[in-house]
Amino acid sequence: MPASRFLPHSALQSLLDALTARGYAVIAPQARDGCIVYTETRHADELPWGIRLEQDPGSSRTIKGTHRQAFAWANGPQALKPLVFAPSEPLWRISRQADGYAVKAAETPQRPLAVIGVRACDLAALAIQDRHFLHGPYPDPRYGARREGMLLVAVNCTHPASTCFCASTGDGPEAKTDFDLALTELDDGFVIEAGSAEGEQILAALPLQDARAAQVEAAAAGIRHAAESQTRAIPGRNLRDALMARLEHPRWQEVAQRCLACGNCTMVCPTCFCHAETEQPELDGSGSLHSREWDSCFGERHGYIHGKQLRPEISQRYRQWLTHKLASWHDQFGRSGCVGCGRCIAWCPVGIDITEEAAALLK
Amino acid sequence: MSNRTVNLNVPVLARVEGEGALDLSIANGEIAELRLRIFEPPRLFEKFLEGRSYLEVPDMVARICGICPVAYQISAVQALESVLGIEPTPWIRDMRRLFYCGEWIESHSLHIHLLAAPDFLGFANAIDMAGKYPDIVRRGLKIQEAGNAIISFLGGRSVHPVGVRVGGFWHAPSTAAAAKLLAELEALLPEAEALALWTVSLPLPDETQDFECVSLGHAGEYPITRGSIVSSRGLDIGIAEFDNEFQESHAPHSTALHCHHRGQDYLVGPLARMNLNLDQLPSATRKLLEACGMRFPSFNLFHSIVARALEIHAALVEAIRLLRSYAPTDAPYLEAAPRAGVGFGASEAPRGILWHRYELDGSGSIVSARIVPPTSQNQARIEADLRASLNRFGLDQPEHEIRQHAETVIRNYDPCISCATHFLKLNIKKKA
Amino acid sequence: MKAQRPRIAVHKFASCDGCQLAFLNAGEALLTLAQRVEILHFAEAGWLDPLAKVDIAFVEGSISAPHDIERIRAVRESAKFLVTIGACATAGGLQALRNGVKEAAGWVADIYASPQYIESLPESRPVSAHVKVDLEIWGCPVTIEQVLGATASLLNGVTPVNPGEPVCVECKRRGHACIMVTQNAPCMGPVTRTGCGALCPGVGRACYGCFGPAELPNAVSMAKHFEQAGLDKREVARRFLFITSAAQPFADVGRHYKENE
Amino acid sequence: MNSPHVPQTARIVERIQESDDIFTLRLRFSDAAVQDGYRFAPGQFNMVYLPGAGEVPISLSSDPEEREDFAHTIRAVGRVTRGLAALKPGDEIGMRGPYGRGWPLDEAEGKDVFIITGGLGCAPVVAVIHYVLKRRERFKRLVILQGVKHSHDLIWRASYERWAQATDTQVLIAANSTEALWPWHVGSPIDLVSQAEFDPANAVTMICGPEGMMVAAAKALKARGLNEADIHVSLERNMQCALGLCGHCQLGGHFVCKDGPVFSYPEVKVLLERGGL
Ligand SMILES: Cc1cc2nc3c(=O)[nH]c(=O)nc-3n(C[C@H](O)[C@H](O)[C@H](O)COP(=O)(O)OP(=O)(O)OC[C@H]3O[C@@H](n4cnc5c(N)ncnc54)[C@H](O)[C@@H]3O)c2cc1C
Ligand code: SF4
Ligand code: SF4
Ligand code: SF4
Repeated sequence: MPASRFLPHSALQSLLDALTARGYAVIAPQARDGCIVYTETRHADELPWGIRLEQDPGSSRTIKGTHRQAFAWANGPQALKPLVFAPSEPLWRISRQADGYAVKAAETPQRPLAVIGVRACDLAALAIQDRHFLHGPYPDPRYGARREGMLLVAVNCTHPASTCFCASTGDGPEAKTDFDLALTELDDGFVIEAGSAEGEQILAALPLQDARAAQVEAAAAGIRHAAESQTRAIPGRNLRDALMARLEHPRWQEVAQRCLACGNCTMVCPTCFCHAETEQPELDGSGSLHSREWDSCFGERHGYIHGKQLRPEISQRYRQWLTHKLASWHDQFGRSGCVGCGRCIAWCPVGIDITEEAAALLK
Repeated sequence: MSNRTVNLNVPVLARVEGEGALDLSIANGEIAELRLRIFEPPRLFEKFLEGRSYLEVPDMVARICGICPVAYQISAVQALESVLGIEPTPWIRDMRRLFYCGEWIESHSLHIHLLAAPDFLGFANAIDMAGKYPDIVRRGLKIQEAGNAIISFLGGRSVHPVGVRVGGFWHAPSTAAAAKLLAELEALLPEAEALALWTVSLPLPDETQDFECVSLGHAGEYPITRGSIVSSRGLDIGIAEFDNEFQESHAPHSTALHCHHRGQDYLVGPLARMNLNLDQLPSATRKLLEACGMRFPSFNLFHSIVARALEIHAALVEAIRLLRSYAPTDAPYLEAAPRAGVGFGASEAPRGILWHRYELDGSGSIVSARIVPPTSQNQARIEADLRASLNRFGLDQPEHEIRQHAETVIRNYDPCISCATHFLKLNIKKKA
Repeated sequence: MKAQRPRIAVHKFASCDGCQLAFLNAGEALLTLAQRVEILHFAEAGWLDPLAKVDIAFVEGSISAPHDIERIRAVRESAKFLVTIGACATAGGLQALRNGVKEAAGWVADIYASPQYIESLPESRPVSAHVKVDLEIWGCPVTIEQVLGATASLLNGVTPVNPGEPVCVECKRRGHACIMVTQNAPCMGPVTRTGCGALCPGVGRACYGCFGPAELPNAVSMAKHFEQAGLDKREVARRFLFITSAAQPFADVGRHYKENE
Repeated sequence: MNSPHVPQTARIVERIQESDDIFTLRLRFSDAAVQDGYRFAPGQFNMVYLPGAGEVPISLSSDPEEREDFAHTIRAVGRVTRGLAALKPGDEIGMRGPYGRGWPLDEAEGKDVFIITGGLGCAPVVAVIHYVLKRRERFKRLVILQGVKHSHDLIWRASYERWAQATDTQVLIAANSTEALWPWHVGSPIDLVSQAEFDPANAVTMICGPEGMMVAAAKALKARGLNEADIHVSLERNMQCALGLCGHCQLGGHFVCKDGPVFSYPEVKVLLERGGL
């Protein structure tokens, strides 16, 4: 095991520069519009220094903290998902020819991204999405193109929100695999380690110090504390049989009274993969553009077949969401679809809490 | 001169915004009856405003007119800010002017190309005109789109924009968006020059009349978002004094109210503005005016189309100036606690002065609202103009030509009937 | 050749003219459209033949005056496919705020000097209250993309799609910060139909529902949430009784709150 | 090259009107190499693409051994299918596929084949009837049970009458309501399961129809002593991509597009019996 190293806050820019020098567009968190967004970033001082996030069911507030850390918050509404699985994108264009049609696949932009600030829950979600989009019978070329060049700089979570429960799903707060670099933030910098050969090469280009034992211990303690301070938990790692035995539970009706069927939970969920396809004909009749966009099991297209809506009630749509995420996901991916990031709790406008609903259903 | 009797009825006026009709009867070589009849059902807006929060007003009044929603929003927020004691920052003032320039450009270009020009060139509509003058129509549509782009820059969309609020704008657009828009507008400036020169070349009827021009006037700027009320006959009053000088009445044949200045018809709109504020035009537009070889003030109403084209140019120059110095702000709007009071707002809609008055209670609810749009101010003038021009045109002309001429006269004012037919709360004594 | 082009008409009833602008603001696409179709009636743009038989009739505006009823029936008879454009034609529009208001009957008579000349029905109603509608395009105003997209589909011989998903979905696709969650703003996005491109959250303000109810709106829960967020009953009622106050799910909840303030 | 992600163009070589709203399109890929390499099994489907309208999943209805072309039998019900109905021979459309798991025809060899369909002319099973009749020697008895709501919904009536004459073939037809002179059963098709002549110990059943009917049929078959594993059903869900990616066709843990559309009954029994999933 290589000795741990330390990157002072003052040298964080060197990481951005090293990534840029290797041809990456750097994506990092910034505080904007009252939340944390992952966006193209050139300067380390654009990061959310001194910002904290207070998240509760249906509520998220950025507040100025007293500290000077850049990652003293848990997560924003989106992280990796939109970067690999585009919210909307063209698939092909078909154009009318003298005698029929010609189809041309849309190009996928292939700009390698380096993402700084990836959380353990997001890495776990990415692994699921990789499996879904890349390891089935028909690997998705667009996802693949974006994913292939992506470099991941994880930052272990030391400031979970009240909505977080990754400890109970086993996906965080520490990033264990699938990263190129992993950082743990202290008051004056980061304990940093590499998780891949490319990560090692980048480390070599940074002005690092050897981490002192106290720093290494403080980093570990920060992560430990993050796990211990989580107040929410999903009641069990595998709820498949328990939930499938409760498809007629009165709780579905009860939650449907509150649920707006707005789909926000699915949009922010880092593992949800549903999408719909759309067709836009040209007005001049010359052809048509075929695209896809994020869709949700709360929407009308999901359960529609001709002349029939298979899930006309909000209770049925909520049940689809919850049973897919926590039950049938096990059949598809050998694990739960929930990585404990808590996004669906914070970004549900009416604060419906998946951990609470699951617990109520198990009663 | 024949003594024939003509009963001309144009049940739906084409190429005007909203639904109006013209009734004209000629007996013994004289106009016996002439009515510009506005029959759009009243939409009762002022009544709906009562009891709503002042914050809801901009979204509601925008719906009075899809062609000039910006004008409604700006007149309204001004009036409400005056009650609340909000004094807009320079950023907010500049952005309002920019926003409004977009509407002038859009509305004027729409009127010139899609509504008015086909008259002068003998086409039934702009699509037919595009058959012979494709580049002219394309240029017009492009300029119109640029106006819409300016509105969308601040408002999200060009019809019923969502970006305006009492106190300023909901958000400050990004520098990147400003730079993109600026580049588009700069590329369009030569086109706007060419457009103005083209309008001068149109075969416009020669029809000079005597009337009063009324517009806003503001020291140091061509009047768009603010000013006092001035006229070609020496009027100069604050907007709160509107009622002392102007009177609205209900002509039975119309769902719009007519507005008179001390019993006389008067003109608002681009020609009135141009006549009264020539020295406030940007210097580039003044140069263009010289190149056009036109002389303002002009009392030939058909010169309105030239005035519109010059105003497009002026608005474009202004928009470019404002965008060149654009920087986002952290405070795109100001807030104030609601308080009771009465406030007035007036701005220059593309068609002329749009005057608002609101009374608020202490909780910020609207107690009463009154809106005087340009079309009701111009309506008496249109009827007077029609009488004069038709007499001059010759009442013995073939009926279809009289009709065509009458419609040309009306369209030239760019009357907006949607604006004209909302509910106006007035204390009118009913005739027994 | 020319005779084979599909024929269209654009009719106007009580409205602000803003939805017709989806055609007039379309720029180059307007010229493209004019090549693909034959326009027979579109008063604002210069075509006058209201009774002409057409393949597609677009209708803007609500039915709010007695003569409107005859006119909309004639439009229906003359058209193979009738499309309403905008909140007025689809849901009665903002002017439907007078519906069900007792005093409204007196408003006209009180104010106009000669009310006998003002023709107005007591309620402003959607086109579908009077005749069969083949496609309803929501929005106040509708967008160019919606109207020309639907037109392109129809010219292609295909019924246009009419998405009913909530604004939230599009808001998230665009990566906007949810202002309900970050600012406690009373946003109508969860129960409002998409189509605008999530404009309001995009400029940091609450959606005010101008595209009408979504496919499966839980307006009751939304209203309760607004109350919890600090709105009083009158304010809650006004959220629902605004641009599409006559659309059923909004009307029901809005009236309930108005009556129970 | 035939990519699963992008449609290939295919030309309509023949259009047959089967009934008022059902038609068959015979198609050939415009690219000869694609047509040459194209293989499918009965029960599989294509994403049929009408440019300007969109794609819909449609089963292949032709015999897999006819290599010159392939066919889809389509009912015009909505946006895309009505648009497809308006096409003429010579027109081009787009095509992606084939996708999914087809009927277990190998497994059925040497056994009785019992086909149950509900609703209007279930194209994928009709293809199986043709398949079996053409290779009669490979199979034992053939029982065809068709249920329709109303007698006038029965399409291919002449075919049923013809099949009923074939050796070792039994045709059972039921309609819930009928016109006069209806020679077959009035009532539910499930009633007829008891009349079917087959050997429950050596039979394969293939069912296609509304989910409620399939559940009821499976129950009746079990009552006849048929092993659940010998019952196969074809399911329908909304499909956007057909690649197992878009998520719309999920039924429990299954992606109907790639794990199905044909399932053995035990795989989906619990989910189907529950409904609303
Ligand atoms: C595996 C499979 C095989 C099928 N085989 C056949 C066949 O051989 N012949 C036949 O006539 N029909 C078949 N169908 C049904 C056929 O796909 C639908 O009738 C068709 O999608 C309706 O599309 P539409 O646009 O005409 O209808 P609309 O009702 O206008 O539907 C609009 C859109 O919804 C979706 N949609 C609607 N119904 C369905 C559906 N049942 N399945 C999936 N998506 C749907 C599609 O995206 C469609 O474009 C099959 C369906 C599946 C899933
Ligand atoms: S079905 Fe629902 S829960 Fe499952 S991936 Fe799709 S959107 Fe997410
Ligand atoms: S659970 Fe919450 S976020 Fe999800 S659809 Fe329901 S209200 Fe929307
Ligand atoms: S009010 Fe709602 S629907 Fe209307 S523009 Fe705003 S976000 Fe869109």
